This record gives sequence, C-alpha cells and structure tokens, in this order.
Amino acid sequence: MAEVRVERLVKAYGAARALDEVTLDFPDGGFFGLLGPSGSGKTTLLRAIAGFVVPDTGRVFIGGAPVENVPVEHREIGMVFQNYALFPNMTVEENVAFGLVVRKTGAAETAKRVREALELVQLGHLATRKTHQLSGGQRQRVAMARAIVTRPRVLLLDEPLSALDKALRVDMQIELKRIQREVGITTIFVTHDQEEALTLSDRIGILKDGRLVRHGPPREVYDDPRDPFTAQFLGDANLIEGTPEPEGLRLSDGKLLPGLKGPTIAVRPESLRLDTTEPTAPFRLRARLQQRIFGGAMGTCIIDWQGRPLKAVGRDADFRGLPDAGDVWLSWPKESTIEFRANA
Amino acid sequence: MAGTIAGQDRRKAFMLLSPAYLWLTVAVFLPLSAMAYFSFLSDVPFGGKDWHFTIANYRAFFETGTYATLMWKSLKLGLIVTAVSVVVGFPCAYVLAKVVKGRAREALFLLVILPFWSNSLVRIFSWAIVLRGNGVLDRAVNAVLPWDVKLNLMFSPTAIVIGLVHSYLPYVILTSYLALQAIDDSLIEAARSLGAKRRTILWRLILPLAAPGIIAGAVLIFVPVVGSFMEPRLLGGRLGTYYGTVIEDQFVAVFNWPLGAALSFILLAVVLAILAAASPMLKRAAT
Amino acid sequence: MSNRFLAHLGRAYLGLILFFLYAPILVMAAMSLNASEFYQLPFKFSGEWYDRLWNNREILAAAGRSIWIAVVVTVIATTLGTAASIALFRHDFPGKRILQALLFPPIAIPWLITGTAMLIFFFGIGIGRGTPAVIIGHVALALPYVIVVVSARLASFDRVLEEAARSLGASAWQVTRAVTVPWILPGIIAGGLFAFAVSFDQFVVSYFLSEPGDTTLPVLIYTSIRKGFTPEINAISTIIIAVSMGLMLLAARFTKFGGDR
Amino acid sequence: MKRLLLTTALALTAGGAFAEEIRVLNWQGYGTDLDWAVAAFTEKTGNTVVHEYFTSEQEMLTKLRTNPGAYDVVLINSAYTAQAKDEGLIDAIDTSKITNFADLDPALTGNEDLNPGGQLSGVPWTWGLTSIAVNTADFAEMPTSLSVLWDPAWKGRVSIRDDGLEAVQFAAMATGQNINKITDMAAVEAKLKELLPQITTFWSSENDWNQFMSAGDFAVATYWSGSAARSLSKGLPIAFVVPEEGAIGWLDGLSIPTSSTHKDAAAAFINWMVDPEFYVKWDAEGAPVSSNTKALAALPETSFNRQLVADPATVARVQFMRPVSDADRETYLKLWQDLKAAQ
Repeated sequence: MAEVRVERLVKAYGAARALDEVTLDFPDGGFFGLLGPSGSGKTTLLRAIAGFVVPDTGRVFIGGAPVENVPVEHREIGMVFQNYALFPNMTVEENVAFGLVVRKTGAAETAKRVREALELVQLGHLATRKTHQLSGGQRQRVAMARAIVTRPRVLLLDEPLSALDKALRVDMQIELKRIQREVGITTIFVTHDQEEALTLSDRIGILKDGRLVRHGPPREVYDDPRDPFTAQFLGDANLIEGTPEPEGLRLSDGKLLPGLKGPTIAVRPESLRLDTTEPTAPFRLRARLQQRIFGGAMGTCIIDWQGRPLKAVGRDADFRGLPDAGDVWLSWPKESTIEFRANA
Repeated sequence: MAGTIAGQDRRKAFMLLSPAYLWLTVAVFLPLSAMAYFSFLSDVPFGGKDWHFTIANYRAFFETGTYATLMWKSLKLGLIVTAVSVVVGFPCAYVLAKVVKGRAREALFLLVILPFWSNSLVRIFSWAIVLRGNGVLDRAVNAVLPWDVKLNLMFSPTAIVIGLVHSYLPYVILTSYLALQAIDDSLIEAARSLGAKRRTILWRLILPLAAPGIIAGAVLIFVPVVGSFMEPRLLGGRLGTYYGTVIEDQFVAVFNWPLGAALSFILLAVVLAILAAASPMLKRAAT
Repeated sequence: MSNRFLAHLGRAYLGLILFFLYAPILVMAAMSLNASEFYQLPFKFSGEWYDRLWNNREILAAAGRSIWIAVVVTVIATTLGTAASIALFRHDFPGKRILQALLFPPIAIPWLITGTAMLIFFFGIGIGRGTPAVIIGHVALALPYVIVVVSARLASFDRVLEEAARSLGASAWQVTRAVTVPWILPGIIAGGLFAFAVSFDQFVVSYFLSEPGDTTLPVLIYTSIRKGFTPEINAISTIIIAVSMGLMLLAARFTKFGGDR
Repeated sequence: MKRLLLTTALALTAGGAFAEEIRVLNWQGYGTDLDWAVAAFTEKTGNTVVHEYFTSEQEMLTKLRTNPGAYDVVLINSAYTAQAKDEGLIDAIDTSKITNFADLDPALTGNEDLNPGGQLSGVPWTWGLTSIAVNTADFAEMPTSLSVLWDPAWKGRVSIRDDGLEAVQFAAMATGQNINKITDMAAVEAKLKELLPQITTFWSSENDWNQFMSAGDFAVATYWSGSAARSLSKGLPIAFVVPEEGAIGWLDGLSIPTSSTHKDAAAAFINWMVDPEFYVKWDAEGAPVSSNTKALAALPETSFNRQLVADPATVARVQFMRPVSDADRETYLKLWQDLKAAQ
C-alpha cells in the first residue's frame, strides 16, 4: 500500500490538452474519487497513474518513488475496467489467478489466495464458471477479486459501476466500500456520477478541461466549492450575479444582498425557501413560480427570476401552500450562501 | 523522460514488424530491384558474357506489334476470366450467405473453398482429360443427346477460360461471401418494409455493400491471370501463346533474362496502372 | 416468383457450381483407377497406378518435400505474420499506412514476375536455386494471407483485455501469450491453413526457384504433364486431395472459417 | 532387406568405387531412363541414376547454364554441341574411359559437329530421323508428300513440336530448300503461316505425342524415328513416313558438363549407353539407330531400324542437321514467336 502523487502532469493530443499541469496527492489507504464531465481528463489521469498513458511532461510517484519509466506491469497496481475486461478464454478462477501466475507464485499459494479473494467478493461457489455465464454484478466482483488478489499498492477503478443497472449499482457501491475497507488499499476511481463519488470517496478531485479545479473531502468541497463550475457540477446550484458595492451585492432588480462580495454567488436548491408572503430573512428575492414538479417525497419548483431559471428542491409538504404558478418570494439563510474564492 | 516508455513501445513494434519486412525485402523488394537492373543489360552478366547497359529490351516491346498484341491478349484474358468468375461466383456466395442456413451452410462453404487445398495444376490437367475430343465431356454429352455432337473444346480460348475460372472461382466466392455475411439481415428487412423491390434491394443495397468483397476477389483473380502461362500452355494448344508464356520462354528456354525482365516490368507497370485506376474502389475494400 | 421457389433455384445453382468445381477432380480420381496409360476410354478398372506410385521414388520424394516445405513455410509465415499483425494492431506510429501497404506486393504483383525476379536476385547473390530459395519465396507469398486473416480476427479483439493483463503484472510477452494469442488463435489457425495451401499448391515461384532433382510436387507435375505423364500423378493427386480434405474437415470442426454465428 | 544389403555389397565391390548418384538430362522416355537399363547400370557399377527432362534444345542449354553442378550426363543434338562447348558448358570427352569407343562408327565419332575445335565433346550415341507419322485409322493409303501437313482435310488434327528451328526446317523442306542453307525465308514464312491454322496443339514429348495420338487428336504429326518404333511396339496404330521432300536427320551425342562432379561415373554411364547389350534390348522396344557398329550388326533382320537404314532411297532423302549460326537461330525463333503470337 502506498500513497500516490502526480506532479504537473501534462498530456496533449494534438492541440487538445487532456491533462494540463495536474498536481494531486492521493493519501495512503484512502478512497479517492476523480470526477468530471466527459472529456475532462479524469480517465487520462487514471491511465497515466496506471501507466497506459505516457505523460508529455510531469511526474508520477507511487509510494514516494517516481514511476514514469516503470512499465504498467511493474507498477504493482490493480485495475478494474469499465466493462471488466475478463479474459473470455479463462474461468473465473483462472482470471483471478492470472496476476499470480504471471508473477510465478507457487501453486499452493496461488490457490489459497484465489480462494480468499473469491470469498472476499462472495463468489467462492462460482470459481469454475466461464466468465460469459456470469451476471453483470458477478463479473464486477470477479474483476475486483482479480485486481486485489496480487495485493497491489494501488487499486484503480475506471467507472467500475457504470455498466450496472441502478439498483445493482447501489448494492455494489456498499460492497465496494466494504471490500476497500477490509483490504485497506489506496483506491482511486473515476466516475461521472457525482452521487457515487460522494457516497464512496473520502476525498474527491474535480477535473475540467484537463485541469484540476478542486479537491478535498466530499463534504468540504460540496459546502465550499470555491468556483461556479464545481458548485454546479457537484450537486446543483443556482447562480446569482450582481454588481459588488461596498455594502453588498447589488442585483439587477435593484435589490441589495448585504455583506456579500460577488460578483457571483450560488445557492443550493435545497436551501431555497418559497413563500407567498414576504419573509424576514435578509436574503430574499421576488420571483415568479413557473412550474411545480411532483416527485414523491421530494418536489421541485422551477422559478423565473429576472428571466433566469432557478430551481428549488424540498419536501413536497413544504410546497403545499404554493399556487401552481404565480409570484412568490425566495429566501435563504445567510450561512447557506456559497461565495467563491475567485471573488476575493 | 516521457520518451522512454514511448521509445520502448516503438522498439517493440519495430521488433515485431522487422522480421516480416526483412523477409519481404529479401524475397520481393531486392529481387524487383535486381530485375530492374537486369532489364537494362544487353546480356546476362555471368558466364563470361559481354554486356553493357542498354534500353534495347524496352525498345523491343515497341518495335514490333508482337508483344503489344500479346499483352492485350493477356489483359483481355484477365478481364474475361475475372468477369466470368464474378458473374458466376457472386450469386453462389449470395445463396451461401443469405439463403442456406445453419450447419448446411458451414458444410457447403467448406466444399466451395476446399479445392484451394488441391493442386491447381492437376485440376488444369483434369480439364484436359474432360475437354479433349472424344474425352469425358464429349462422351457424356453424346450419351445424353441422341444425335452425334463433337464439342472438342480443347485447345481453344474457351478451354483456357474454363480452366482459369475453375482455378480462381473460389477466391471471388470467398471474398463475396465474407462481405455478404457482414450485411445485417435487418437492413434488407428494413428496405423491404420500406417497399423496395428485390431488384432495387440488390442494386441499391446489397451490391454497394458487398462491393469491397467483390473487388477484392476480382483483384485476386485478375493479377495472377494476367501473368498466367501454365494454363494457356496446357489448354490453349496452338492458341496458347500469351504474354506470360513469352516471359517464361525468356527465362526457361531462350535465356534472355534481360528481355524477360523488361517484359516483366512493362507488365508490372500495366497491372499497377490498372490497380491504381481501380484504387478508389480498392480503398473502400481495404477498410 | 415466390421466396421458396427462389430459394430452391438458389440451391440448385449452388449445386451446379459445386458440380463444376468437383467434376474435374472426380475425373482425375477416376483416371487414377483407369487401366489406360493414355487416359483412353472406355474405363477399365485397375489399381496398377497406385502400386506403381509406391515404387516411384521421384514422386514420393517430391510429395514429401512439398509437405515438408509447406510445414516450414506455414510455421515461419504464421509466426512472422502474426507478430506483424499484432504490432500493426497494437501500436501507432508514423508511416504505419505505408508499411501496411508494403505488405501486399506479393498479392498485387503477378507471381510470374515475383518468381522471375527472385530467380534473378538469388542467382545474382549466389543463393541460386534450391529449397532455401523456394522457402524464402513461399513465405513472402503466404505472409499477406496470414496478415489479412489474423488482422481480421484481431479487429474483433478488445484491447482493454491486454491492458487488464498488463495491469495485473503481465509483461508484453505474457500478455501476448496468455490473452492475445488465445483470442486470435482461430485466426492464426486459419491463416496457417492458408499459408500451407499457398505453399503446397504454389507452382509458379517454385517452378523458377526449385533445383532440378529437388523439385516440389507441383513442379514435378508440370514437367510431367509437358514431358511425360502417367496416371501415377493422378494417383498421388487423388491421395493428396483426399488427405487435405480430411484435414480441412478436421480443422473446420475446431475453427469456424465462414465466421458463422 | 537382405537383398538390399547384398546389392549394396555387390555394388561396392563390383564398382570398385564409392556409389555415386549421377544426374542425366535428356528427353523424357529416350533410352537413358529405361527402368531395366538403369537397374542394370546400378548393378554393374553401384552408381545410381536420377533423371531430369527438357522439351527443347533451348531449354536444355538454359538448364545447363542456370544449374551448374546439377548434371553429369547430358544429351545434346550434334547441331548444338558446338554452342554448348563455346559457352563452356561441356568438356571434351576422355575417350580412354569409354571402353566401347573402338566399336563406334568412325564416321560418327569423327563427325565435325561433335568435334568442335577438333576435340570430341559428345560421344555419338544414336542417330535418327525427324519426319512425319500418321494415324493408320485415318489413312488408308500412306501419304508420300510433306504437303499432307497442309492438307485442309486434316485441319485441326495436325501437330508439330513447339520448336522454332524445327518448324522452319520443315517449311524449308516443304518449299524444296536445303534445311542448312535456307535462302528464301519469305517462302518459309508464308508456308508456316499456312501451317499454323492446321495445328491443334504442339506436342512436347514422346509421351505427350502418344496421348494425343491415342485420343484421336492427331491424324498426322511430326515425329522421331526412334519414338515411332517405340509407339508401334506399344500398339499405337501409326506409321512412320519419310516423304519425298525428305526428312531431317539428327545425330545425338552424350556429353559431360564441365561442372559435373561425378565425371568417372558419367563416363561409365555413357559407356553403358553405347554397349551392344543395352542397345539390342532397347531396340526390341523401339529405338533410334545406334552409333555402335557391333550393336547394329547384332540386330535381328526385322528391326525397324534395319529396315529404315536398308532402303537407300530413304537414306538419300535425309538432310542432316548442321549447327545454326546465332544470327540465323535468332531470326528463326523470332519468326516462329511472331507467327504464334499472331494466332
């Protein structure tokens, strides 16, 4: 087990930069989620750590040692691929044993560790199956077992759950977390599903256009995204723009939000309150409710403020008193306001 | 530092590729260069003969009409054999790929390509037995028909075409079959659901989609047929003089290798020119 | 016209083609059992030509040599061709397209020209005629076939499998052996069969390159046809066709050539 | 197995030398490759024999040129001996190694074509005629003139060998010229142009000839006297005809290539080939005329060759082939090739 560090990593494909000066630490034993829209460079970063991508410049360290010149097979990593990449010509057992066999581990030792790994993923009973006879979830577990049986220093997961349907995905998230805790291995995984990232990771990093825009513990990043992109990408955020003035932020409707610096602030949809009468909260706006969407326990309201759509999310009960459409008051507590560092 | 792994990568590709290219260099590219060199000599440069550089061998091609006539004869033979093979072979491939199903298809397909593994010379010679006057074919026809027929197809251009088509037909069936098989049946069903007639489907859908396979097969036939010499000799009788037989003579009997080399190069140029003219279609076939 | 009628028509046509393809082969086999030395009809049964075949040292030696050469050619061409296909599939480098195009001259140039060019070259550098020259030539002719067949199989190969193996610590060689080769094995076998057929049936190049007294079977057959032919040649050809068909049927059980689903 | 050991032991002692394999280059089915003859030779000397064939003198020369060391004995028509010698392909013969040499007809051993530069380079072996043979099933009456080849009645059932020189010589005879001194090439060309459409296919070996003749493809075709004798003995319904225009006479010699590595064994083989014991047996199956006077004397009265040679009228009509200059040969080959190409 080891910590991973990348330093000023750059990888360009023609004019496009898949990685642009990325520097990041992945702590030992942590579960690190890499998040970003498609094409943001998250997979490239993962593959650079694995060794499949050779960076143009920059360094990669595993366990403190530079590995740029170490080929994939000597980096002692475990990797789970998006579609699992199980070898079709081998059984479950043989797939799991592969990493040990190529390391010339003894037969007895191999058998023992394969059994342990399969027990860990609860697939001991399917050891002799061919891989095409397995369900999606089972394949995912085989892939996990195969990746960890060699006791790699780092476990790399490339969208490990994206091929599963939703119900199974939630189960597997829990399973993945359990296995990672039991093995205690440094794990880096790539996902475009923010919920998955928040659920699994103890640290996350968000990439955009090859740049690392924000990283840290999920809650910290969620609560203090520091830039509009992060705020909008991780969770949902209503962006409100205005003109900074000495006493606060002046909005286009003339309203002053005292004590805020601007020019842009964000408010999470779940922080917005809707009232038909003017509330007392200092941050309040006059807007127009356009549509109420029923969503079971939770509901969503689409609001128009100064020609710009905003979203509010809350328990359906909270929206009971509202009309289907019409003028409403929006308000939010001061502490729910997200201010961006760039504003400073 | 980034260069090392990329460099290793390139080295590995080089190591995997170089044996094949080295082999082709020794077996094809250097020999062609040697032949180019020879084609400008006045006589073979060994056995103590006098020789000097000359373009007389190329001039010989243009001085009399003989070589040009034979070239045209060989090209015509290539075109006819290719055309007949495609016209005969494509429907056969179509039936195999789209009509016959299941294990029967596998078995029939094997039967069609099995002659590949039998000796082509022997097959040509068998045709000689079949086509010869008073041979198998004449006897069979006479056994069926009440009146006396003397087909005697042997020693005619027809015999050469029959023998060559027999030799090369499996190529076009194989390539067309592979191309046809790659066409999803649902495409044809979609076209039918849109009200297309069979003929329309054939011309607008199946033929364009299968064209790469047909063309690949055509090239595989045309190239060797243009250079053929054994089949015309065995089946053509007195009409069996072709461009290929003249080249063979230069190497095997007359011992005028420089002239043979020059004639070969002219043939090569013509064949490559024809392939280049067909290359827009070939490119599609390659992808 | 109904669909069923067309299907029947199609099958009948297929039958006709098969008849065309096999009739001369059958005639040849029949003549190996005909008593007449000059292929005279009517047919009179005789096993004489097979008896004489067993004593014909020249034909048996040529047949043995042809098989031996074909096996060597198959091994070399399949190895080189598979390696080249894998490299072309795995790696990207400048000039790849040109290199790929350079693999095909053996197909795009009439054999007559390749054969005579090799004769000139090998003569010039002193290798001369003989089995080494024949093998060099045959491998070059067989290479493109192997590469086409193996590459076609590789095209359906998911490269992630290779990455998975490497992430598990397998070296490039181990990846090739344990993952890539097993996947493309049917392609390699099919390519090998083509290589064998190309070599075993190859006449033109052998004709110019083989040494007198050390010829391959096709060359011996050609010289026999032109210089004195006995039905022993029919006998050996019948045996060879029967054996090769048997082998092909056997091979077909293990690989699916037609790409049948 | 026992027999094999015995023959090997015999061979080793009898030959007095180590057994060698010699390679002979000849027409197919022309004496040297008779099973019994080869077996007898092996028994006498311990040396084994392998054969390689050609279908024209041109091809024979090219095989010698491009396969140095491959052959030990080669059959060369005396018209080509000088050319082979000039190119350094064959050596002068050491006659002391040929014990039957004294019995050979001095007129033949002294033949100037076999003695280029005054050195004997080919041991005279046999001589014979190239003329025409007809299918007796088609001809009730034997033709007397070469013009039968041009007879429209036999169009499509005529054959000659695919050999430019021979074709030109036949045309020369048909136009009443000396085959060794052709003056009117235009007449030859016109005659050949007329001949080609008559032809069904070219024959290239005795075996070929027999097959075509027995299939009924040929009614009349050029042929060699020795081969005609053999075909007759195999029961083919043919007759060999020497027409009034004449026939081409040839003399075949056996030579040893310069590059041969088994010259002693080669000489021993040539010696066996001119041995009366061999020849008498060969003649019974059909053979050309031997150069060995003792051998000829030993033939029975009814022999085809005796009858052929016995008729002075026939012998008078024979024109013996002489060497052809390079320039003439090139002209003939070119003419022949152009005529064939125009078909």
